[in-house]
Amino acid sequence: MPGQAPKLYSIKKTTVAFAVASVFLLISLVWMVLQDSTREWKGWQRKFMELSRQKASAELEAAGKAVDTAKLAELTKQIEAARTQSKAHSDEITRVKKEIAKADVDTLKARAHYQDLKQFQDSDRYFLEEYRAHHEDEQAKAYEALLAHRGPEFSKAKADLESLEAAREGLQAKLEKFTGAEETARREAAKLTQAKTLLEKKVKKLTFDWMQMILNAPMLDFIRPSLQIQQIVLENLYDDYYFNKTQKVDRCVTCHLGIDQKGFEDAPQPFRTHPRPELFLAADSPHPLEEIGCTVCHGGSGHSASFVTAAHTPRDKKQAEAWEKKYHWHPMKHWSEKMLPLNHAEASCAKCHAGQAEMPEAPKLSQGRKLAETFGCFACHKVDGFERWKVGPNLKHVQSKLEQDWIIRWLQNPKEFRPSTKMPRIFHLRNTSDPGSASKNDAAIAAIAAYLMKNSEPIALDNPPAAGDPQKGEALVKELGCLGCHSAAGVSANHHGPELSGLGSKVKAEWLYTWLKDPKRYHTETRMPSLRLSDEEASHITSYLLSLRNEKFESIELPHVKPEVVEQMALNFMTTTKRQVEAKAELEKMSEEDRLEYLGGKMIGQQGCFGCHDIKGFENAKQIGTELSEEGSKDVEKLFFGFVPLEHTRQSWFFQKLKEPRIFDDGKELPYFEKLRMPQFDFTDEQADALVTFLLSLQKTVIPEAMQNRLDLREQQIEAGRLIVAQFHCQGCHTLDGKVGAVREIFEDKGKAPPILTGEGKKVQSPWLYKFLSGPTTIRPWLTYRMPTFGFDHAKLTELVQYFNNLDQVPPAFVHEGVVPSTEEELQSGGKLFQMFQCIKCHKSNPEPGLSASFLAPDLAVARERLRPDWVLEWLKDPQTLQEGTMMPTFFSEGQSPVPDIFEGDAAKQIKAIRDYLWIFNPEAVSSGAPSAKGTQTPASAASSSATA
Amino acid sequence: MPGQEEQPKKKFSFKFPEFSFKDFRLKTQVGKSVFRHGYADDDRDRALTVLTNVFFHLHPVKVRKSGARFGFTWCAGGLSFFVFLTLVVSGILLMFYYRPTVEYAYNDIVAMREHVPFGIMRELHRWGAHAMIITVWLHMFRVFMTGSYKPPREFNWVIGVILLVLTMLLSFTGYLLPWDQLAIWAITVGSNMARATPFLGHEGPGASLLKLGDIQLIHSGSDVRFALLGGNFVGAATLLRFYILHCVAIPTVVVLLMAVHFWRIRKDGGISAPL
Amino acid sequence: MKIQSMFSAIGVVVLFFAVANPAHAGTVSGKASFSGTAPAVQEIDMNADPTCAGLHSETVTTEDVVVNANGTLKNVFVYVKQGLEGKTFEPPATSVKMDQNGCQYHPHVFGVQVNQPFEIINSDSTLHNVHGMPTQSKEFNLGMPIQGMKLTRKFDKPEVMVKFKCDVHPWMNAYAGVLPHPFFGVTNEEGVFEIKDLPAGQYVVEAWHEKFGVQTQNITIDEAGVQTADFAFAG
Amino acid sequence: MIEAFKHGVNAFCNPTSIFSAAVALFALMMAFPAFFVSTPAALVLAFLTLGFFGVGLTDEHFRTIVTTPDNVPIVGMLFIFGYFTWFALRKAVENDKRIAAGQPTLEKAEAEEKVMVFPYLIYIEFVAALFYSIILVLWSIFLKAPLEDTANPSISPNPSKAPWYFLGLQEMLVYYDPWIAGVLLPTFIILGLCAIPYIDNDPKTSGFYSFKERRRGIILFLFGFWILWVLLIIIGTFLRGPNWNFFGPFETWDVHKLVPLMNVNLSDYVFVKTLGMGLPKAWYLREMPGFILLTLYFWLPVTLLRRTVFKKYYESLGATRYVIYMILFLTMFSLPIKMYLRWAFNLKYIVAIPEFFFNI
Repeated sequence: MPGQAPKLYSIKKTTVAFAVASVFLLISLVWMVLQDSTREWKGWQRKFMELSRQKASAELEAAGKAVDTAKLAELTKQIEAARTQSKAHSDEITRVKKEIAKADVDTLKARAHYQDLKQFQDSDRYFLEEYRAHHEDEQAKAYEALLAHRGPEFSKAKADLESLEAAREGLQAKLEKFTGAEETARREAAKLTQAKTLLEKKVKKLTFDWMQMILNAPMLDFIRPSLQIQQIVLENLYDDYYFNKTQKVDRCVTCHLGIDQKGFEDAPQPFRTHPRPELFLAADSPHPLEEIGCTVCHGGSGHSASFVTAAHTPRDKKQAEAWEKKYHWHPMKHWSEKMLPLNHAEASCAKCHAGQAEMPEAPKLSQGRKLAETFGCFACHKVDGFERWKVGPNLKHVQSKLEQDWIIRWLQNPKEFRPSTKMPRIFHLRNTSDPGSASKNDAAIAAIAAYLMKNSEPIALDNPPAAGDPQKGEALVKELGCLGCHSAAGVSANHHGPELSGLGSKVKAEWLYTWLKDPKRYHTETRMPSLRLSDEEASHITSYLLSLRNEKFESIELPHVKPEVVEQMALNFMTTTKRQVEAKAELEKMSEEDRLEYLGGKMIGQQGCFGCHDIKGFENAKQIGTELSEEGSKDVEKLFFGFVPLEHTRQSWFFQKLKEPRIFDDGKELPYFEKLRMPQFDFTDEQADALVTFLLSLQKTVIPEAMQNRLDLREQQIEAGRLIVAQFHCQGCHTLDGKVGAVREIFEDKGKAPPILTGEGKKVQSPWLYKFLSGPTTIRPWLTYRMPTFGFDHAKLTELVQYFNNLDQVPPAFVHEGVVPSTEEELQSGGKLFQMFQCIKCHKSNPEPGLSASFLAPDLAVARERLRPDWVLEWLKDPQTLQEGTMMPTFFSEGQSPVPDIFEGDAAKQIKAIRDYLWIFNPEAVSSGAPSAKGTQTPASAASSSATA
Repeated sequence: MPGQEEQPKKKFSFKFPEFSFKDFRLKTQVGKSVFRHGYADDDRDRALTVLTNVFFHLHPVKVRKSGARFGFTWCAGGLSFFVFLTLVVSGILLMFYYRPTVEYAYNDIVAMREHVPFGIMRELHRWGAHAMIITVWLHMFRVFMTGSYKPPREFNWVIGVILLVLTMLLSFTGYLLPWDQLAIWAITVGSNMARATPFLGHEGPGASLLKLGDIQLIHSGSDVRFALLGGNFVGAATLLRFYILHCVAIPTVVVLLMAVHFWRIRKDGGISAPL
Repeated sequence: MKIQSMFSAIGVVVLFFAVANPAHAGTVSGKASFSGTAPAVQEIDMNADPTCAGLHSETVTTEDVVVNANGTLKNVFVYVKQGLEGKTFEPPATSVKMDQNGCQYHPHVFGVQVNQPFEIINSDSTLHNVHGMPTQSKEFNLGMPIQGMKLTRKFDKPEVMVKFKCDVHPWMNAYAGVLPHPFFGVTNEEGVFEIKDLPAGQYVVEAWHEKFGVQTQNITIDEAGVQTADFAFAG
Repeated sequence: MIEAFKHGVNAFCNPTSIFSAAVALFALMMAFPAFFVSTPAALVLAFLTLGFFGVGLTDEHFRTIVTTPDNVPIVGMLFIFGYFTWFALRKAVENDKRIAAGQPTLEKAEAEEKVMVFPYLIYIEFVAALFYSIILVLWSIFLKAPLEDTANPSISPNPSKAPWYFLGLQEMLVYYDPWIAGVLLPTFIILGLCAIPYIDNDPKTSGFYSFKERRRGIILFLFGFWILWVLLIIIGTFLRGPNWNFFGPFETWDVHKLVPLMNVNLSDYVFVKTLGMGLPKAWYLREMPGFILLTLYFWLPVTLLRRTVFKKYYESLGATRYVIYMILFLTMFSLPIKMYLRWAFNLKYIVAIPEFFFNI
């Protein structure tokens, strides 16, 4: 036996190493399994289970109390009694039970026999048909015989079965007799405590006992885990993973378990119910949870199921700190499509509701859009779908409007002249206030002013005939409807047009007079309508407006412009296209003014003034700002944060850029012409916040056609109309489309306020509306406000008419609607009623001048051309409901007619008769036969009708 | 009553059948059919343990003392093989949940991070891969420092070098599978070098010489980079191609070469020792 | 036309003298004196509607400020503002009448109880429209073209001073005090008002005038006797 | 004080100084292995590296780079290889002492005796595997695998780096044209490695750690491994930031860092800078200086060394093997030379024929 082979090392020492290693490995493996299985969302689900258990047990208590113990006790007594009674018959009952058992066995056997026979029957019938089909007659006959033979046997078996079943039921009934009472009582009691038992079961299910513990243990949680991932797989919504579409799967409900359940409105987050479930998430709401999911609106990573990886975004710094403490939150570094902070969630509405300009359910987004339109963001920034009008005044004839000095003072700081102006400040801002830039600013302003003066054609101005009277002017401004757009004379109901203050130190009398008479002569596409002012009115208003002066602004002394600065700036522009030497030479040749004008032109091009103003030479210049069509999905890395300490999110960058655009130049070493050019709008925080929501809504995400909220033709026409209404600010005067006319609040007597246009589509005929809008005529003489002439072109007029008709779901009929009077007799009675109601007393067709206001009501001769026939019927019934505050009384209060003898007092017929009469009514015939003043003997039937309120 | 012969009542007693594993192993047919060696603590039995076991007989029965020292071999080769095995195991577990298409790849990895049971296999697989590269380099380092590449083991050294390269390729192809920014751009950078292969890369020197008449043979659609990526850029085809390379192609070659490698170690005289 | 106004005046006087001395109901009466210069009386120019002009021989004056011969103020509406909470009063079946006579509302200021029938009569031959503008309940505007036409309405919510106007004749206006209880009175030509059958208790009585605004006084009604509450209005 | 230290390190850490310092340290180590292998030297070295990392981790930027999950293996590799190189050299030095003293080497002493594989060898392997698994599992528990944004071919992160083990090649891309750095040199590395046993085939010196016996082989290998592979990986990971600019370990990676880049080709140097005449049109004329230099570089050392220093070696190797060895040797050393040419003279390409994508 060869000796023992030599040892390499002591096995014992290695065993120790082995022991240590295996213990450590065991510990680390167990630790690995535990760490892998303890997921954050499991913790939340257990908390939710506990929360719903507490809720259920609370309900249980309530249900317990709700059970009226008295009735329950009485029922239990009944059960007791029934049981004792049935005990008395116990032997009887056992006998019946035995019989039932036997009956069961018999029926079973009978049924089996019956079913066997049925099998034979069916197969015989099959073979019979087969053979007959194949014309093998003798086999067919054999099967026929078989069928015949088995027929009676089969029916007998069926009969036996049925009789046995019947017997069985009888016995059951007998048994029932004994236990019946007990049965019903017990069922009664059960119904009473049914709610309670259900809740008890529910509470039992929700308690996290040891059995649940095992079912959710790491290796066993595949059997029946109570903690598991919940997700919504969305059929036609996709995540855009850059050039490939992946199906959207939202796992948010794994932690947000109570999101679509009632009853968790005030539960702690993440279990709180979604606000306004009838609009979001409910099965019948427009955004059901199964079809919409969560991330399409809120953003974030739907596939992740933990607080940080789902890319939650806090609403503000305070919430960020709270989250850091509570959930160890930190911005999810590697997920670009982060969640929108809740105060900007409305931004996602634009994804599907693209076409709608106005979204009542998304007030902040709509406000953001409106601000972007009114402050002219689209002048510099191209945004698809938002090509709007030029917001600033036309400068093509500015020479005949303003002085050069005024323009210079204005450009220094527009808000000096008029604090409420929408014109942003362009020069002397944060990044151009160092001495070097300041002088360049002044040179630029002077240059721009020079350019504008030189490149604008003067237009013929007429002088006001007489020096107007400011008091009358002020009264006229208040009465004629200027307050519909402007805030003036101490009343600021509307801010659509500029505030009429300080005009004295801005414009000349001739210009203002001509402008008031016919604004279009000065600026063809101006939104300022003409109020068809008479010369006298115009001169009164001119004198009043010119009396308002802004001395402080006038006293600003003009900055001195050094010619060498102008020259150096002009050189800078010229060297972009020419070589240094050639540029210098050319500049030498130009005179001082030419250089200034040249610089002015270049500066206008550089600052993008042509975006808001029409300027000669810049008719089709390109917008200078970056395109914002997909700003909401822009990669955060592409936003230049510079040295400004901001958190790296889109919303914080947008907010800062809107509040203080030039801050991003801080700390940068830039020549004057490469500095940031976005002007300072001085938005309030609330305005900036709404604009940020609007910017975040400009997203690139593609929503499939099926999910889009496509507007049908009618809605599109309404949107087009709303655009015009917004552009011309009709809602400044009129109550329309859900918005109350802004000036109505000024009027103490609503009858004197501009008419309410809700329901105008049903009221007026389209051809008339078309003609009226293009050239308004007075309908309600007692109104001091005048419907201005906007000078709409054909396209806008048709859009407006369609807008009014569609608002009231009335098909736009561009054909005049006539009325077919049925009989001559109706016309006659219509005339008589017309006489009796003395309509002509107010509705004079040619009102004599000087009559007091109340006598002037709309001219009825126009009625048949203006009004829709069936609207008149509604109107005569009760005018107050259609036009609240109107002076037109109701003659048929509560549907009762004051004239009983015509059509037997049937109000509807009488109204129809009056309406038919109106359609053939001609004022001449009637005015001559006007009822004489003194007591014509109208039928003195004092109609007394009692009417209850 | 004393004196009466107490009939011992049949007392029912139950005794667990003794079971000794040793007897089971040595005596029963089942035991003997599985284990072909006994328990004896003697050299014969130790030899049989190695000889009769397909895994152990990777080693000879006896080995030179110097070769068995941890200080000499650092167990680097063995550990490389061991971590390769753990990678195969964790890799197969990952294959249960990972779908190599552009739509699902990323989401499946997120699912593993978020809720798939044993999602930690992904960590094990990734860190195992890095560990394997370090261990393989260490093994090469040890073999070089002990001069064990010298004849007769030179061919085995060549196989070792090839295995090293294949390990790096395995890691390279695996790097792309999570399909995130890190992956796609690491592979793009890596594969851009292939563009410049002499003659075979469309931006490599000599590519323009390979012409058939005026038809340029090597262009961006037919060069070695295109073959590697299955397209002009790292796309869905690349993901699938790398998945197959990573899970089937390269591991098979590696296993084959490992077999040769182990066999050559034995054939070239076991762990090297001074002459 | 004249007769009706006479009749109502007599009614008031009779009531005044019938010093019913029920066991525990007290009465409040008093004078609304007027000091200072009375504003010039404005004439109503009725020729905008020939029928109205025809009805009057001499010129008609507005009734908003009527200073009586004895320096007292007419058309002051006096009512119990506080002190009746919780008590409900059956609205009387008789209706309060408002006549449009001679293109003027008669009476100019009056009181009506909630849910008490309120009858509007048009004694003129011309068209009148009664444009009642309550803020608490629905605004109404009833056309009354036929002479002698009568319409009855009811107010369901109390409101002190509902303004009436006629859109056809802008000078016509009237004020109605709608109250949930019968304790109110209007000063007559002597500037005297009277509130009868007031149960004992603490009350706040308010006097309202179209132009000179509102004044209040606290009064306590003990067992019996007349409690006086005079108001002094300044021009 | 730490700021000063950091600025000092940042300043020191430009490519030239790091590379030269590393080569100098390497030369020292190779010259006096005995000293470096002793435990006090090892402790000092270990303490220095650990200290550097300890202080470094206090810096926010350095910490983010080092603790990025994928960079942890590199730091690990640094320590592992550092230890094992030290361990191997230590045994080599001990053996050298023994051979000098005529005693048998450590391995020789135990070479004759044989031990049973079971349990001895298998037990070691088993315990080693256990410890290895523990490391892997703990590593998986504490460090989560990275998962960045979904793949977006249109936004390339700056810097976008290859996996860490290829960073050496990516670093070479800075100095060489892609076809050399990406294809030629890697092939030469692989072929070179494969060729080692066929060049250094003296069986006598195998099976034991020794430094003196195989000085040239070990120095070449360690230089290739440590300086040209591990150091380049470390530079590629820690010191290369956006736009592949060079950043000190404590310098935050700023995308907008602008570093003037004035690399010039040899042909420009010769014709424009020195001779002042325009570049000749024909490429072969233009690149003549480059070709001359190259042939000289590959021809001169082969012939000169054959007759002088490597004379004995040449005889033992034989002509073909010697030439292969020299080609491999020269290509390997072309990298450091190319680096120094770039750093010293901003020399971009020695031969630049963009027409054929052929630049060296």
